[in-house]
Amino acid sequence: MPAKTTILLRLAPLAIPFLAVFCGGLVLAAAQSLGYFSPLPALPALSADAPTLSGYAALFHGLFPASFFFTLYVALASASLSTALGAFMAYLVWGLPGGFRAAATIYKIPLILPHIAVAFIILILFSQSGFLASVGHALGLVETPADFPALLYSGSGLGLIAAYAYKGLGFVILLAYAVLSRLDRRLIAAARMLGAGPFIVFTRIALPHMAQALGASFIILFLYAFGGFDIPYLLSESNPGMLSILTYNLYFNRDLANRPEAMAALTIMLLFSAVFVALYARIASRMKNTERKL
Amino acid sequence: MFFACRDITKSYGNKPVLKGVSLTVQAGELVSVIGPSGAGKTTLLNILAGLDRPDSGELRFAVPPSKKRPVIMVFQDYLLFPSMTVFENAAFGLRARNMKKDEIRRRVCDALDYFQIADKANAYPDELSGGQKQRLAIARAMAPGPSLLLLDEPFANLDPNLKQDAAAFIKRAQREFGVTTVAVTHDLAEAFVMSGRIAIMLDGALAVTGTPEEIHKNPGGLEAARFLGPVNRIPASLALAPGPGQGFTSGGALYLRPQDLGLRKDPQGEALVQGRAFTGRYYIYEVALADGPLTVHSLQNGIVPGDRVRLFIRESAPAAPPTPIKETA
Amino acid sequence: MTRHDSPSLVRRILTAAFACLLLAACSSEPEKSKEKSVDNLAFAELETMAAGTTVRLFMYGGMANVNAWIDGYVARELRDRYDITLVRTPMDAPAFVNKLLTEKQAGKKDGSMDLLWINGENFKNAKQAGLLYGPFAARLPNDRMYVNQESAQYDFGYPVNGFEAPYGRAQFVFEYDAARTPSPPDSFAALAVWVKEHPGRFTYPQPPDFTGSAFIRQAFYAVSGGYEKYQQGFDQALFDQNAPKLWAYLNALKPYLWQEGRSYPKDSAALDTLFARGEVDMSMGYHPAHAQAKIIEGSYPETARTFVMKDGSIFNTHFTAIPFNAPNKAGAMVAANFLLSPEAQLSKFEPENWGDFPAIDIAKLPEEWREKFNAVNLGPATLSPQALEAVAVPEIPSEYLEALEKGWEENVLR
Amino acid sequence: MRSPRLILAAFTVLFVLPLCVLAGYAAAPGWTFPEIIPARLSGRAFALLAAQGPRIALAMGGSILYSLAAVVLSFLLCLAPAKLFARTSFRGKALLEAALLAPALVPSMTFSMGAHYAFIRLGLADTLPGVILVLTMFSFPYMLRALTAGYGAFSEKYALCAQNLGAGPLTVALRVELPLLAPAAAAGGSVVFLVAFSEYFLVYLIGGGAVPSYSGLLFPYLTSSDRSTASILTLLFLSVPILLFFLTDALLRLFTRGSRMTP
Repeated sequence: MPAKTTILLRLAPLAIPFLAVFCGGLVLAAAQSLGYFSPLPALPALSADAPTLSGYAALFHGLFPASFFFTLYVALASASLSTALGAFMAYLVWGLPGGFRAAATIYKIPLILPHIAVAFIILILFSQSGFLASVGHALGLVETPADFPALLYSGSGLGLIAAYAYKGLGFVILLAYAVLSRLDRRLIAAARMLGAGPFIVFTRIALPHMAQALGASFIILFLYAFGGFDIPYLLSESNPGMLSILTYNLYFNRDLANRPEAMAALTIMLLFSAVFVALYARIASRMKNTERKL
Repeated sequence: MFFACRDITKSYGNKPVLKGVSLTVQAGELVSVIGPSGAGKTTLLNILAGLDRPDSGELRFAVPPSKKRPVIMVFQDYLLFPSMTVFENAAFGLRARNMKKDEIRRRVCDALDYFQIADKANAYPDELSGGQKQRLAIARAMAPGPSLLLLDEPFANLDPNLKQDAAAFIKRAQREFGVTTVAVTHDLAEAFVMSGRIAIMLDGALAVTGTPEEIHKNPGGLEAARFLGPVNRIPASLALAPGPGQGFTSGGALYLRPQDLGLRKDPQGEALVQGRAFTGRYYIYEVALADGPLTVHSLQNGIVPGDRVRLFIRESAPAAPPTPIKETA
Repeated sequence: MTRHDSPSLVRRILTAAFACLLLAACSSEPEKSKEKSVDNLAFAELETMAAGTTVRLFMYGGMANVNAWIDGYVARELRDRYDITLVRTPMDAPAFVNKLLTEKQAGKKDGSMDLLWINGENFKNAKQAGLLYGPFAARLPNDRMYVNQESAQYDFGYPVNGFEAPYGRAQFVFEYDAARTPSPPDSFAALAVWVKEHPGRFTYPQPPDFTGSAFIRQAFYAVSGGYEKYQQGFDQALFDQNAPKLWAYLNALKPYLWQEGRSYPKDSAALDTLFARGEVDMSMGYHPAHAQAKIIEGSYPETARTFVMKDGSIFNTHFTAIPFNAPNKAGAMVAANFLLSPEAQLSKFEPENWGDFPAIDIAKLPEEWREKFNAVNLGPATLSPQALEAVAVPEIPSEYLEALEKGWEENVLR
Repeated sequence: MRSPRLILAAFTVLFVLPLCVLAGYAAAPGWTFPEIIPARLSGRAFALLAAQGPRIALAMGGSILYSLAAVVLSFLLCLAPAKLFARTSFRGKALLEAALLAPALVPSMTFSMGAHYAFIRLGLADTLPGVILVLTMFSFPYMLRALTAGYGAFSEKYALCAQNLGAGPLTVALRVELPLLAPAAAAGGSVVFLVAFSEYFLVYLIGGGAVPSYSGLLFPYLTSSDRSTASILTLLFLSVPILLFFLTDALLRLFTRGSRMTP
């Protein structure tokens, strides 16, 4: 084992900015949630030298609790959808003959689209007067925009879920395919010879092989959806809305007395996410280096 | 003397790896250190290369290594730089010495010629065969003119049918360039072909040192003998006909090479053959004796399970053990 | 490293973390402002000083035609006339006010914004927190010559005091498609009836969006008997007495709104999109010529028109202001002055450019300019200045505005 | 369902069709329900694109600049720690690795809004270095991960071997380890670039509009009712990562000079 000083010295280039900017940012956010560093020292409630929990208290009387559970639901639903579909599609890609497999790399398109563009695409496809409604009209299913099911802004979060799921799909396929490409194809042949059908082959051989990678990507996608800002900015429901928008409005669109409340929301989001980061680290540490992207 | 090491010890954590190794090598010699994996061979090599330091003991060179007269090691997996061509790989050590371009070109071309990879000069390492890779690795190590060349398991990454050729090639090249060389390997046959002298290393210490012939005749101990090939251990309870060749005894037991132990069909024989397998070179018989089972390695054929046999010592057997045998496990 | 060393490693890291933190949060004297004082310079001197500088204009960025006008006409003219480079940065007004506040709190004397497009509660917040430079409006020649000082005295009931210079005038209008809705409602009472007859075809942007907030203010006037009583500053008792009428009105509409009132468009652009695409039958905006601009842009049908409520249609003036820490105050004043010039105001008035109403008093202009303004064809979708004038009512003081926005969230959204 | 053609068709609908719809909007601002194919084409968005050319180019240039800088900075910061993680084990390593993943996983709003205050005090807010720093802090875990994997993919003996052949530390680093690390660095760099290039919120917050950024230019259009301009700018956005992908591939080929090492 190298000496302690050697370790610290080698870590320093990364550790110093990490501590100063990242950890520093977190601590400053937490400090502001307790009323320190307030931008408006004139406000008596906030100028106190002693920490105040009023920001947290205000959160629990406001829109926060409903928002929290709604955000949780959107993040869980979209990550599950991406992971399930992505695993299946990666398996399909893996089974394709060479030339087709090369063509199937179009699955990387959502990967390079920024979140906000994905939100925009969902908007133009799924709104009640969108492209799919027009397709429905051509098929004689939809007469007026109102006949098209209200997927966006209906309070159901479906638009958000669709956008996050679509954005995550490419990611899951990429990771799952990387793992699958290490799966010995003869295992499938062996299973087929032993009488397994396609469903059994997928669920008993391919899925267990991908399980860790899928678990890891699920957590990554869940956390992105939980804390992301861009997609909700375009697609968020009004009430309950996504946490990031709630926070953004508290921070930017309200007066400064709300700053501790905004920071309290951010701090709670952080603490909640940290649990999942730990979980991710546990899963990922058991994976091969080459099979992780993060 | 080219270099001498005395009583070198080395531990990693609480695990002693070298337990007092002494070895003297003369200039221009090719010495192979052979032994099973985990015996400490590579550690010894790393210490000779200056990549590792001994915990205690002394390593002395007649002329201390310098950048001009370096110690260069050829690693087991060659470690050819994948992003450089064959030529650039071979030139690496020369460039590191800021040699003139023309001089580098001349010396590298000569080396590639000698090592029969001149036609691959512009190829990349992953385009070479196993044998070519090894020759390039040696050429690269030879180019800066090392005073001492170290070969770490030179045959480990070669096809079995290439190993003998490689051994002969290394021997010829070493003679030609006259560079003092120490190799560590667990490939016995190749080490015997290649080396002027052999040292057997067991469990962190050198068991015996000598020319291939000396070692073969007199492995210096049971474990070294076992490392060189199968040995039959005949318990003292089984009295074999003593003859001119007696095998060597230790604590009453008798030790014989397969070629020195015969089996003869005899209905009154003390052993009942229960199983037989052929290894390609000798037979392995499972026999039952009065006081238990015994595995016998022998060149004798024509015996089948169910036969009752008598064991005997062939005349080729050595007269007496060369050194007292320490019997362990 | 041995086992018992590790706590000390952790301790070291923590110590380092807090050292860095303290360094970042507490240290660093605010940098000295490099700028020379511009407070006592004559305008001609300001022009000299501004030559060769860059002016950074921060403004709402969601209207492509406005962006194009600023980046095209205004930037070109400022460069040709004053050798000023104009850089437009899209940012919502609450965001840049917030940014300024944080900068002020952190003691940053050298800012990154020179000129802001601002009004209403954003102006009030900025002014109260001492974020604005001024007074400067009276130093602009065009302000002195062409602006009707009386009409630019208040911004949402808050005294301007020269801390912002007028820039354009806007009035609240509703937009509809004459082909789809032959006779739109003409009052808030009629609107309630219409909405119930056409479920799902009406909505308004979610306050605190600027437009959505303006809509509920108008409704507040309408359901509580006019604007006059609110103009004397905030009165909590009056608010408590009348606000429930507004909540009742809006909650009665709610089940018949788009998405049954579960969601609201997040801003006027989102509402415009719904209207343009036929998902709702009405849009609204704080720009009388907006519908015409959208027709020209190709987003709205040719048959799009605007209407106003006879209960009153609020108007306001929008302004430009200069941050306290603007690095180029001279350039900012020159630009603000140019925006008030008859040329710029006329260009802005043209519906194909923007269609924003002039902030200057046409009557104060020379004859030839008056004719030019009168000759502007506002297009069929825009109501005549006279029709707008007839129903114009002033904005509410911004304390009411904040109370209404907060109340809406608690009483209508939930 | 097992037919490759059918699978590929499904993929095309899922992944390419949305881009076609974007192209449709780009060419037809008035495209609306119930037309499946736009009825009237218009070059308006293209004209706007041409008129805004310099502005778009500036924003694009700014984005590319700070994204590339984030790639370089994250590479430099992660080099030594990645080697440490790949080559040695020490107590607390697992915890440290997990902590260093966090910036990419926890909501970036938390640390950035907190750090905003410190950035203003340090004079980093509204500056290019500030944006580069905050983007690097957000995206370095991808680089760290890639480089750790990269160091793990080749034996540390390469350096030993080169040193044994007489090379100095600089030669070892530049001529031996760097080419071996190049594929991993390129892989990590691509992700960092993509993350930085796509990021809107952090650039908006820390750049404060003073740092030209393509996402900052695009965002208001995406939220406006002008779908035509938004579509065309989105398509333009996509071209950068795609070009980057080919460029990286070519550079990598050149850099590792034909060696068939792949990440």
